Amino acid sequence: MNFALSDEQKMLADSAARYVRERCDLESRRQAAKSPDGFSRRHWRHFAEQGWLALTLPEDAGGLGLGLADMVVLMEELGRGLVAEPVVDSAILCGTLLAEGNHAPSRAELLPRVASGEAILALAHLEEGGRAEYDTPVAARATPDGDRWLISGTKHLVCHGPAASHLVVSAEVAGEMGYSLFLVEAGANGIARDDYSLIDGTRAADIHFSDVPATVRLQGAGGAARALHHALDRAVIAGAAAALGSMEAVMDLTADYLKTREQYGQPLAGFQALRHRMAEMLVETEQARSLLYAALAALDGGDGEARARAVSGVKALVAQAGMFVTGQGIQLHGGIGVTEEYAVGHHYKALQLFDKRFGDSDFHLDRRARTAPTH
Amino acid sequence: MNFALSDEQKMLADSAARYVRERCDLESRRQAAKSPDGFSRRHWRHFAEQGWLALTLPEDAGGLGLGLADMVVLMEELGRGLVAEPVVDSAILCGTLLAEGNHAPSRAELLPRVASGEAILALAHLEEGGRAEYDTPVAARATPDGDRWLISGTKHLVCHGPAASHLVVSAEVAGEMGYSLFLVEAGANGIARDDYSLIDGTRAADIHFSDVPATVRLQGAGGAARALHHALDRAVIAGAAAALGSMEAVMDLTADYLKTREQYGQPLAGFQALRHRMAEMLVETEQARSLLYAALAALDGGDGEARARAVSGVKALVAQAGMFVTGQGIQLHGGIGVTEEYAVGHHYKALQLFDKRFGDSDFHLDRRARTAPTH
Amino acid sequence: MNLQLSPEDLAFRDEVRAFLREHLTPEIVYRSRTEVHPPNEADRRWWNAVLNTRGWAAPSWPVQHGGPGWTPIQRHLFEMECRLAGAPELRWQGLRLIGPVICEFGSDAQRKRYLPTILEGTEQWAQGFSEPGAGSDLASLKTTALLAGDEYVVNGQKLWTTEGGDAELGFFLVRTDTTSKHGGISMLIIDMKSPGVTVRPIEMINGDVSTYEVFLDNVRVPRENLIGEPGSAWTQTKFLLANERTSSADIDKAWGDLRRIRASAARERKNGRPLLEDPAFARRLAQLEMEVEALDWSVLRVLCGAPSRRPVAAAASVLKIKGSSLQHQLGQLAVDALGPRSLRLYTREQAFAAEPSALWPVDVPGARADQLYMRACTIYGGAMEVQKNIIAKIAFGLA
Amino acid sequence: MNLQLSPEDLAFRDEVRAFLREHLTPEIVYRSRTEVHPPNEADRRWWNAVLNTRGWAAPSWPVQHGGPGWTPIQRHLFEMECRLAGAPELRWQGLRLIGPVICEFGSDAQRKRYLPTILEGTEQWAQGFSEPGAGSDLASLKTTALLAGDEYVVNGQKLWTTEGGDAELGFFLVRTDTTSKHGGISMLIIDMKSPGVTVRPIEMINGDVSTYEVFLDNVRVPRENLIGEPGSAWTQTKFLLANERTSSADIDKAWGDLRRIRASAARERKNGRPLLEDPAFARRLAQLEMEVEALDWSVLRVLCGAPSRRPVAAAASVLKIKGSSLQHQLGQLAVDALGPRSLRLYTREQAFAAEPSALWPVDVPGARADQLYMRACTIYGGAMEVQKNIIAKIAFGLA
Repeated sequence: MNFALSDEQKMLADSAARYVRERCDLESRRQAAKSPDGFSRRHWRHFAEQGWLALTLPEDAGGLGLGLADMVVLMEELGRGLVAEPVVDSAILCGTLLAEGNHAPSRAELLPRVASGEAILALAHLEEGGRAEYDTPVAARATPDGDRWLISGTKHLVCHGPAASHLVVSAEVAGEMGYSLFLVEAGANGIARDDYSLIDGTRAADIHFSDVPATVRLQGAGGAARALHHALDRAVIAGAAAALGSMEAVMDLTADYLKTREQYGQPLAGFQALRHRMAEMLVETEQARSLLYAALAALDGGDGEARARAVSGVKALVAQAGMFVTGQGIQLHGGIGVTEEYAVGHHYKALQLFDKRFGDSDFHLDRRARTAPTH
Repeated sequence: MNFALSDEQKMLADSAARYVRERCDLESRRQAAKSPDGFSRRHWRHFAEQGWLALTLPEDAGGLGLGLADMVVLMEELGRGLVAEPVVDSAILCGTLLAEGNHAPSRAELLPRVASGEAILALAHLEEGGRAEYDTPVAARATPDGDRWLISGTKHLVCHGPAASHLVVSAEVAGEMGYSLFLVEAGANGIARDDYSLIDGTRAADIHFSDVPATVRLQGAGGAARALHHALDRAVIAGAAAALGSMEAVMDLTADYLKTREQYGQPLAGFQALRHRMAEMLVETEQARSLLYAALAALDGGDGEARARAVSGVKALVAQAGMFVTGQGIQLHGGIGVTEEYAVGHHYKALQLFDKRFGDSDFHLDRRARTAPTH
Repeated sequence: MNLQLSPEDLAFRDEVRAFLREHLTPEIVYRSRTEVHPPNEADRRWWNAVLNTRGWAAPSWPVQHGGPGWTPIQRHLFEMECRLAGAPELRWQGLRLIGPVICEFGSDAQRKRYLPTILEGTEQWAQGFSEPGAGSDLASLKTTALLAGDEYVVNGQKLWTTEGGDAELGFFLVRTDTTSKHGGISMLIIDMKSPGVTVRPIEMINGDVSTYEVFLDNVRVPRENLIGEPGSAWTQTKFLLANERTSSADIDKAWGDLRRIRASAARERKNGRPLLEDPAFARRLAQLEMEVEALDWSVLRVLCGAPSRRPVAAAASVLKIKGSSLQHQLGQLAVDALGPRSLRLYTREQAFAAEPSALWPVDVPGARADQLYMRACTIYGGAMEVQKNIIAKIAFGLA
Repeated sequence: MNLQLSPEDLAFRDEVRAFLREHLTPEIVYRSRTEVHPPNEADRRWWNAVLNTRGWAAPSWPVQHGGPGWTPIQRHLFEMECRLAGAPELRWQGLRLIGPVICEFGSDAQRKRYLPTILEGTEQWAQGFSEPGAGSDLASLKTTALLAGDEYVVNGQKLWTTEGGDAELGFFLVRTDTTSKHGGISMLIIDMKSPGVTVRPIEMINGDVSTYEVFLDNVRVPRENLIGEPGSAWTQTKFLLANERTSSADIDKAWGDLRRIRASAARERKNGRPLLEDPAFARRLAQLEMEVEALDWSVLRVLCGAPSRRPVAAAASVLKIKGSSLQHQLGQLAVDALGPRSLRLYTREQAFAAEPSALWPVDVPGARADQLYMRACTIYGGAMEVQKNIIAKIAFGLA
């Protein structure tokens, strides 16, 4: 057992850390959040050039074929910089669905464009009444029409839907049990969007499909749910790594603040209650990091149940720990912590987002409780 | 609305406080816990002489006919002194059942003896598989036999069963829906006991009934559960008041300790983290006290649902707050807090007992959740 | 001991309820219930006028200055009924903070000049207490007001001036004597349109602007705008805080939040059943309701002057600590009940204008903005940590 | 990065499992699983001897002194398998505390005299560090050992000497130089049967005696019983603690507790179904299992020397804080699962002798005594508050 980063991982971490340090200042992050896409096209191009979007995509389709551990190393650094770009949604979540889908031509044609950042993929799956991507009801319908399908229905909270070039859409084909996953172009006829912003500036949309033609079925009813769960699990791990980056950033910011800011004639660091809070923040962060390692181990070696167990554990624990750490970061900063003008509040919102995407803590605790324990 | 104590309540509180201060030192409490009864007969006689056992019993049966608010005033002071005597079990819980029971002769004969402390009543109700007195399964059977019944079955965790002169026993009469409540003498033929100690020194017993004759049915199947719930609700309020006394005692002990004990060259009170803990303890204690007032108001004026709601709220909140306050009292005392030689650990155990008797917090939260909210 | 509301109080409550039923419109109630900060300005000005017509605008003022003469319990009942009915929350700065101070400490001229427009809601006030270097720690205030002839010349910078953007008047803590470290602090009324006053909006974590930075650059203020004697601001500030001893519990807001959360949870579905019936959610909600009810009774105890072994100022800090931590928990439970759709951020304008739909029901707009905004409530008005210091000191003598 | 156990480690674990299956009897396993403190003395002496026959009694010792030469991961696997299989917990004082110190710092004569009987389990040790005035704060130790000829004369009082009642030998921190405030502390081996040594049992919150007060009244100790140079105890103590960096996580106990809780909850019934299926209970259990698994990986990270931005000593305090607070939570969950029957207190003897019945199933005796006893775990070995001070200082430079 060995936790040390490989030389390649160290280089990856260093280059990401450098970019974040030099280019991802808060001001540019705030501007990106107010831009039409909700993220920075400049950063996005840089990510693509560095191969960060290609990282875990298969080598036979323009990817680098690296593993989840490498992705975790990258995502933690990006999380420190409050990454707003659709790395998780496009390259990991939908990238996995496309890479492991049953449609070779679209895989060969589109995946390299995902890796190059030219194409942006978004998942259109959640619907009214759904609280988690893992178990949302799917009322959307796909009607066979010659060698294609016509999709109708309304999808909810499609993250990065406004900027997406392609959508992965779930819909049920009449007579089949369970939904299939289709790939459609975002500009296809019959698509109408209501766009809005999420709390971190991410643009999302409700998307109405009205007989939208689809020629690519990535997964049929037999395998779609399993494939989607697998892709979601990977997205959870990536998001958890970014969340961990946020937690580390908040601890650094807060420790610095306590050392420099004075109150009642002494630095805030002179107050034991505040120092102890920092200690508690580290304790929770270390717990979160450890369970992320556990999940990497389970995804590497374990069976399906062990994987679900590990991923759900990470989802719940990182969200809880992260909301605690970033919330206390706000508290220790005092007033400036609750403004848009200071990074700590942005990290807090990033964690609130992580908590609610891909199933909340209650969902994942329940999912974990249904699995057999480790010992 | 007026929260001030009446002159009579002030006198009651003062005399109880004085007795606790002068006579209920920890050493005598520890000796009592190791005595065969698990409590002090000397204290018990004093309680009776002062009229404390008679407090809420009806005036027409040797009682003083006072209200729950008076009882709360008394119990808080007794709780400060770690009362081990069966005030709640005999005078309040079983006293209420007897006073409000349907059997006038036993009421007239026995209640004055409860008030004088000569008789000690215990509730024999919980059975195997039961987790709360409110909803335990009752497998015990009462078989009509002329003008009496023969009771058979096994009762679990009968608190003060070893010292009791009489037992209030639940048992189902064949052909009736639900249990009845019977009064039997503790020395009756067919009774066998397994005695043991609880964590605070209280003696309890598993009691096996084998065709034990009973001539007094306090409540029939139609009213027993309702009557018992009412009596349990009163016992919960009394226990909560004692718990509040424990919390106040622990705060006093701990504040004194922090002022006198030195570490790293300064009094413990010099450490902000410890001072803040004390503040948190007060916050939770005040919450508990407030909800106790709410329950007194509801029991005085509200309907059945409002009463259940209020009592269950008190049970859950006082237990939570009390375990926190007394647990932190231990922590702030350090090593001596976890010994039998110091009062704070005894208060902690009193709260653990309160938490588990008469239904735990989960039971009462569920019970409360089933009622309509106040606003 | 008598823990029931008196017949008079019950009749009073009925009277308030009838009044609220008569005057509030569904549109106004909708906007109030979004809980967006700050509330819609037109609504609150209108409601201020409506209440003033009835003599109810300033419950905490003495009768001779326009107060209704209510008991503390009646004030509490009034505020609770207003909140539950969805009445707009009036601006605090004039009616609840500076108004009572002017009643108590102001000159006759000040009372005549300022009190009527506060009652009518036609002049709005801003509070200038905190500074960049002095949040919870007022002793290190730096803003100076030095006498030059008949005017004070004010220089300095204030922070966290809530709703300072459209206020006509402000009350500021300033140092009129720079020789003393702890004394020399005075309360000064400043016309916000005076030359040298600059107001900078601060964008908050929820994307809205509710608080401002105020720069004071050689602002000339007439000497008669000082309240009371120079250097007496400490007394006035203590009075102001004591006057609002129970309001930091935010108890009426908490009850309103619980209603909204129950409505969300009754509609949301989990595992094919209403979320409200999910046993773990139900228990979490019951736990919070229980805590809110306890806090409510803590407020009543303070209002009724219930006996206590500890000073009432400790009770005020207890209310603040529990009230603000419950606000955190209620905010989180509200967004948890809504699930992922709580991630959508509505600006104030979007929330006020939102049309409820199946995807975006009526309880969604505002829930997240409120949750985020309320992260500030453990910081403003004396941070959590300061309140704990206070309790340890005055309740237990630990310092 | 490679997060899987190696084939060698897996084979090692199988070997340990086979050994445990072969040697443990149901009676011994029953007594171990009560979790009563301290464990049955006969059982642990027997088990010590069994392990020693195999060369496994002292996993943390160097090979040349009788250790098995395992990697840190193997030691961890061994301890986990022992706990899960219900092996008696060996006494720490000799095998895990003083043994390694004698190996590292002791003279050849000391090694020869003391190590064999520790390995065999035939001589038991007591630790004398804390004093009435010095719990977490060792700098204020008062016990003195002054040289008189070839003997030290020891005077003082020690507290919290765990299992000191039947120990043959003790290692004590004493002041051999009373002129220096921070230096001058030495580690001294004392024969517990020496004249002047008095041992007073301390009754703990669970009614059992597991720790003692030791009075040292002109106790004469041969000079050669000092370990290393006079005044070098600080180095030895640091070594002793670093050696046990991960053990305060109590991770093997935590996994064992979870098993016991699951068994209780599978039998107990709530609302007509197993408590284990009560959604709120299931979630609470899942939450704790998740925390325990995370802590387990935190232990693995330290054992494997995983890279970290912060000093490893901070990681040790993190393990201690989380491990001990989980012990509190596990203890409470265990008694909560049992409901009111957790109120019965079993003394050690009653617990060891209990005959399981329908009313009192096998998982009841010991659960409460353990829960109560473990309230001490956030206090001993450096209280929670001290650990937080350490973290703030060494992880963040805050002091």
